[in-house]
Amino acid sequence: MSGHHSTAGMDPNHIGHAGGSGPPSHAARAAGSKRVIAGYGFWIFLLSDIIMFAAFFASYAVLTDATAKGPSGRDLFDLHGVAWETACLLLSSFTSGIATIGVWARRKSWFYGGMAVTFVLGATFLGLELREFTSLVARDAGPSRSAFLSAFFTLVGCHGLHVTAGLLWLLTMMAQVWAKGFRPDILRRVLCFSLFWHALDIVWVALFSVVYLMGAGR
Amino acid sequence: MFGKLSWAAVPLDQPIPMIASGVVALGIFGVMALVVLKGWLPYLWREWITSVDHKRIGVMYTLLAMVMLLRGFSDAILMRSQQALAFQSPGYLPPEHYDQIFSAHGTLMIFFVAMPFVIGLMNFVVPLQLGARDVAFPTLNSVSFWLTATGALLVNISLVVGEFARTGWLPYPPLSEIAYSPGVGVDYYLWALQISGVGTLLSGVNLVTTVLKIHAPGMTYMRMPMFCWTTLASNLLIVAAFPILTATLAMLLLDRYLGFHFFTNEAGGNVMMFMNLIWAWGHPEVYILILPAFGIFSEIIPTFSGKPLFGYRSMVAATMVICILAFMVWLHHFFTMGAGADVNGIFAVTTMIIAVPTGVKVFNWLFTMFGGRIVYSVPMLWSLGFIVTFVIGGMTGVLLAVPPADFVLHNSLFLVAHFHNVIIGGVLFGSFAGYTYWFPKAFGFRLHDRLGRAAFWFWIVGFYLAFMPLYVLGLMGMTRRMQHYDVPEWHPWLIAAAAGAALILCGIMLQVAQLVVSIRHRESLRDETGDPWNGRSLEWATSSPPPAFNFAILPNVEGEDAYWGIKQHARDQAHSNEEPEYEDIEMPANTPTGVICAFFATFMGFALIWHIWWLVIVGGIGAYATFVVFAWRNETEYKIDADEVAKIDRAHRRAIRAHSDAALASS
Amino acid sequence: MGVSTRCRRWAWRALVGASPILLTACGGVLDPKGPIGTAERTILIDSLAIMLAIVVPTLLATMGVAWWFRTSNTRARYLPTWAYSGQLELIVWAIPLLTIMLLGGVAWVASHELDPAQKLASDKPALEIQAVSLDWKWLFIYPDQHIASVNQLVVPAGAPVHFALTSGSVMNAFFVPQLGSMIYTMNGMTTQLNLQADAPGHFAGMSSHYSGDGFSDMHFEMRAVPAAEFQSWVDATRRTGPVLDAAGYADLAKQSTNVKPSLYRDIDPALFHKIVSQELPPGPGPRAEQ
Amino acid sequence: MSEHARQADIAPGDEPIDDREIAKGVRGYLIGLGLATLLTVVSFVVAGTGWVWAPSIPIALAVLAVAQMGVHLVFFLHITTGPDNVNNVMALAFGVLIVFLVIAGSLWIVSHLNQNMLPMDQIMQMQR
Ligand code: HEA
Ligand code: HEA
Ligand code: CUA
Ligand SMILES: [Cu+2]
Repeated sequence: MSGHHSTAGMDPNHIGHAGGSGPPSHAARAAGSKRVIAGYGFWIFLLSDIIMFAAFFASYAVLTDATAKGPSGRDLFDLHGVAWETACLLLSSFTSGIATIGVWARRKSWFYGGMAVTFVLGATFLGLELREFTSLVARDAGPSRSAFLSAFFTLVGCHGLHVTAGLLWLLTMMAQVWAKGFRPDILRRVLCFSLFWHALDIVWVALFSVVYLMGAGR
Repeated sequence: MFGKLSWAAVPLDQPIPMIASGVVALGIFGVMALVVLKGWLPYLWREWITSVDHKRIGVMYTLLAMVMLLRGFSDAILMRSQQALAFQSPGYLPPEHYDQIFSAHGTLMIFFVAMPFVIGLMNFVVPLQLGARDVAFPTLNSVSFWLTATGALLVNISLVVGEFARTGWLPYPPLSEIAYSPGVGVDYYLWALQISGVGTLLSGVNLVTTVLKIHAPGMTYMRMPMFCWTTLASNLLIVAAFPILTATLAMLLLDRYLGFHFFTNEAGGNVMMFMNLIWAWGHPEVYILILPAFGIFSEIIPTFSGKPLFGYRSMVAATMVICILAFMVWLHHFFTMGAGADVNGIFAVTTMIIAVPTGVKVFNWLFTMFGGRIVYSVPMLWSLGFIVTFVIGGMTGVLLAVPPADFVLHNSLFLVAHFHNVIIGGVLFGSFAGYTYWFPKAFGFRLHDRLGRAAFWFWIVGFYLAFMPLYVLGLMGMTRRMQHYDVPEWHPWLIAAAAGAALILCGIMLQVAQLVVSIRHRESLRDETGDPWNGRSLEWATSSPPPAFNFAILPNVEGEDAYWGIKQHARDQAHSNEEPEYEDIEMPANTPTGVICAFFATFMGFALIWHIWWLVIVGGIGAYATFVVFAWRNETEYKIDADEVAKIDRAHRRAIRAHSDAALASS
Repeated sequence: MGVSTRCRRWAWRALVGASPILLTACGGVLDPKGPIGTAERTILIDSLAIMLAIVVPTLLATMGVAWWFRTSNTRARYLPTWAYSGQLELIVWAIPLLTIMLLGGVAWVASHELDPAQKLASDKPALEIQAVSLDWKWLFIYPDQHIASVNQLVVPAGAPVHFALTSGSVMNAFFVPQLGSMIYTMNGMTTQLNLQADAPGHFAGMSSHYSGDGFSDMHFEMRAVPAAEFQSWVDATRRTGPVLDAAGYADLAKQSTNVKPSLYRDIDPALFHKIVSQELPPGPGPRAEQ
Repeated sequence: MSEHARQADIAPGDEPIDDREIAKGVRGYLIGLGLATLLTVVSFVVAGTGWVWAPSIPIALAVLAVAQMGVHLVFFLHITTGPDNVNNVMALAFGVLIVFLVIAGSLWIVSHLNQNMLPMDQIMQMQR
């Protein structure tokens, strides 16, 4: 039975051994380590999160002019506050990097220090954002004033909620490292946390550019 | 204390929902009583509810889908009989019920039947086909499942407490805004979908990671079975599309709960943005459903034709092309909004282009059968029924993609016929095919053959009788969602459609009977070898049902159709029986995290719907606490000793040897 | 439209032969009574014919192959490893691609030709109608005649009609199957539609977008009448019925079902503008009744 | 699974083990911080002063934002074009494509709709 024979070792499309899109060997494609798997999974989750922001961005972009005769971005945005918020978040991205280095080097002091400063900076950012929101509401420019303001509060507030969640996570991670040390599963979570935190900073770049800087300029 | 909730929310004065929910409640209570009295609870808790095994979770997903299918079908029967009766008369369902019924039917069928069915099958099969021990994140998998179940539970609670949405399966504002839908119906819809949406998203992340990162040695991307590819594509779509749904529904929630103005008539709200965003999710959603079905057929047709899948590379390419194109066509759901000729024209063309990769798939299945030795098993019958039915449904889809044709067919029963044609002929037939095909793998015995055949024939005849008349009605100008009508020409066609639904009912009853009879006769239907169909991919290389760790030794893959290759090799060399060296295997430990999470999510969802704020806070804290407790565990894995592995594997090898000896002796 | 007339004739014959019921059943989109509807029916059937030309052979081939290669047929050749062929692969991609290029061309041209906002060519002036969907009835305003009607629409046959449409509450769609093209109505926005009835007749019209509990009764009768008769209908209307002003509109905007047709002798000329600009607020929804 | 673990793939956000030197790591983050700060400052200057031709400001801001996101990806998230990063980059590309399709598509569609649905009086004005 020649049929049997040819199926055995060969593959009929003559592609099996070429290995498709490039990775040079079976080895490269073999099961990755748990760290790679966890990091990759979280990466995919982050992409989905960014797409959620994209939907809010799209609504904001469509609704910027729907001010219902109320105030527009130009009337409302205070770029000084935004500059401070940006500074906080950018620095916190750096300090969370330092915490990551602390993990590689197994230096708890670097880790705790980096995380603590990150927390303070993140909390300051949140405080500034809350101050902005309350002052807007006080000036009768709350989210139910117009579609534009609904979109603004939702987009910026969604980022703020993410930062809040990040802070909660940060504290939990510090507590875990304190209680359990640098255990592999905990290190995986720290990796995911730092991905999360950096991603929030990237979203903020889009936010301050599109919402505040472009909005204030109109 | 209880927000908007009071006794008035229970519709005691309305017999139909009360009786229906009474029956359901009695059923649930009966099952629970049985479980407790028989002392099965500890077993269920240990082996199923807290299980993180992808096979168990897959089975629970499909079970959820089937139960919800019954509920969705009872809605369908109600609609069909109402429309058969409501000619120049109000029928027996007043509008406020009828409107809830089609909304609930669409919602349940898409989110709690079709989605869990395909996700369940992917969960069960894909790790086995990849030669893996489990999915990438087993605990997350359990959380995903239980959150989906929470959503389904909330939709069904709405039957008894309060009401369901009356706004269709996609709640278009401003009708769904608080001004026009002040009741809790839309809130039930929104929270049920938000909660189950999180589950779906997480399971998308999980399966994408699994397919891309976890394989047996040698299982390169271009050696993965087609089903793994379509799983990848479908889950990439989940990951990319569901966040859009979450965002859109969140905006509607903000409008309803906090007086925002995204989609209201007032203060600059823009309803068109809702349509735009919901379809930017909604169109990819239909390919999320159909792609796994395509994958299932790509497994079944080669198996029962006795040859490899034709044009594997084209199939992979077509799958990925569909995956990308899915995001470029969404406007075809609102051609009639008036965006203008250029916009309509572009989206018409992108929509039609999808017919090309789909056509490639159809032709490749055809060539797979060409030159085969086709065994007319039940899964193969479903597959053939699928090809014929789906091609017709796809064709009417392309017709709807021609804007001037859509200008007269949009929102008509022609459209309703189109999508039942592709969803039932595609997704549902695919799920049934996969269910019959992999059932022996999951439970160790086959499904009864004759009853399966009978069910298939009732289904397919019933389907054509129930839905072909809708094409005609659509051309006659009948719109969808009509509670009554007074056009005499429509009446006979609607009666025919009701008769079709009755035939489908027979098909369903035969399927239920098939399940019962098969369980009764499981000894005679036993699958000894783990390979009842002479399969080609790795799931057939292990025993049925597979051990918790799937494979004693991860198989070494040396080509496409991995198990086929292994079998041929073994036959050529006659040496399948050398025993490998067994090693200890670490498997993730069971955990109740998922079900506890869902417990809090249920209360939180319910509390949000009824504005019981303290309960919302309790639920939120509970969910967070669950995660922290989970994260604090020290023992996350348990070890299976090499001896134990060897014992299980030797039994399987003995069974295969006995079987091949018997085959030799008889030939 | 790029399709040979032979093809069209073939499709016609097939359709006429296969289902006479479809065509004799009046009132549907296959029985159009105006230029738009006729063009749309033609496009519908042309597109269907193009697709059937490939779909029917596909279906026959599927069934044929499946039957011929059954296990019990010993005459069928078994090719257990045949899984790739470059030529076939090419054909498999090319056939649907070419079909879609043809069909896509049809769709592109047709969506420009039949854009609902496009004015109809005619030597007669277009009648202007402002349509407002309400919960759950249709209000038609004749701005040049200064009259209005509810749930009935009278137009002169043979002359184009230009509709400006909006909604006084939730979304709906205006649709007269025998005349063609439906279009959405939305609050705060105006959509455009151009239709024409070629000969006098009665046509069923409806909302074709679900809008709530009273939706099933939200249909209206459209009558196309000879020009002279139209004029006398307008004159008669001017002499009877109430006047539609802001207060009357507020009343009308409340939810009601199964509304009988009625007429208004005179209107506030800015009424439509006030509805679109939301100077007159959108309908109150169910709350108003409690 | 772990028997087959290979380091050929790398988790997003990670750096290869052999690159993990404290000084090198800190240097990387410092460069990132410097570049990002520079770009941020330029953005604020562009928006807040009259130095740039006004109509081009949004484009300039968009370009600067993209550049800064790139800086973050490279220096903070360690996304590279190396073979160990193929999967990470592919996933990112897919995400960016979808983000682009959703935002650009929505803007294009809704702007056309809005254009076609101006209130009646504005259309009249345009026709006259
Ligand atoms: C997955 C999607 C799905 C499925 C499977 C179905 C199945 C059916 N639908 Fe569906 N339908 C929708 C999705 C679906 N529908 C949607 C989205 C809408 C739009 C809602 C809206 O307007 O907003 C709709 C609307 C809709 C209408 C409303 C039309 C209108 O607007 O006027 C009607 C009318 O009769 C109808 C009928 C039916 C019927 C008779 C079936 C039958 O084919 C039912 C088939 C029965 C089953 C699928 C269950 C049977 C199987 C089992 C129980 C298995 C049992 C066990 C084992 C396998 C062991 N549907
Ligand atoms: C699984 C679900 C599923 C699938 C697979 C599809 C597949 C397709 N659908 Fe469908 N669709 C729905 C589910 C689905 N749809 C639902 C639920 C709705 C309504 C929602 C609502 O309003 O409630 C809908 C509505 C819908 C509309 C909107 C109509 C309207 O609202 O007015 C349109 C318009 O373009 C459309 C088009 C298509 C096309 C072109 C395909 C294509 O993918 C089909 C491609 C397949 C083929 C063409 C057949 C095989 C090909 C060949 C044999 C090759 C040769 C053929 C040619 C060259 C033509 N669909
Ligand atoms: Cu919808 Cu304008
Ligand atoms: Cu679609």
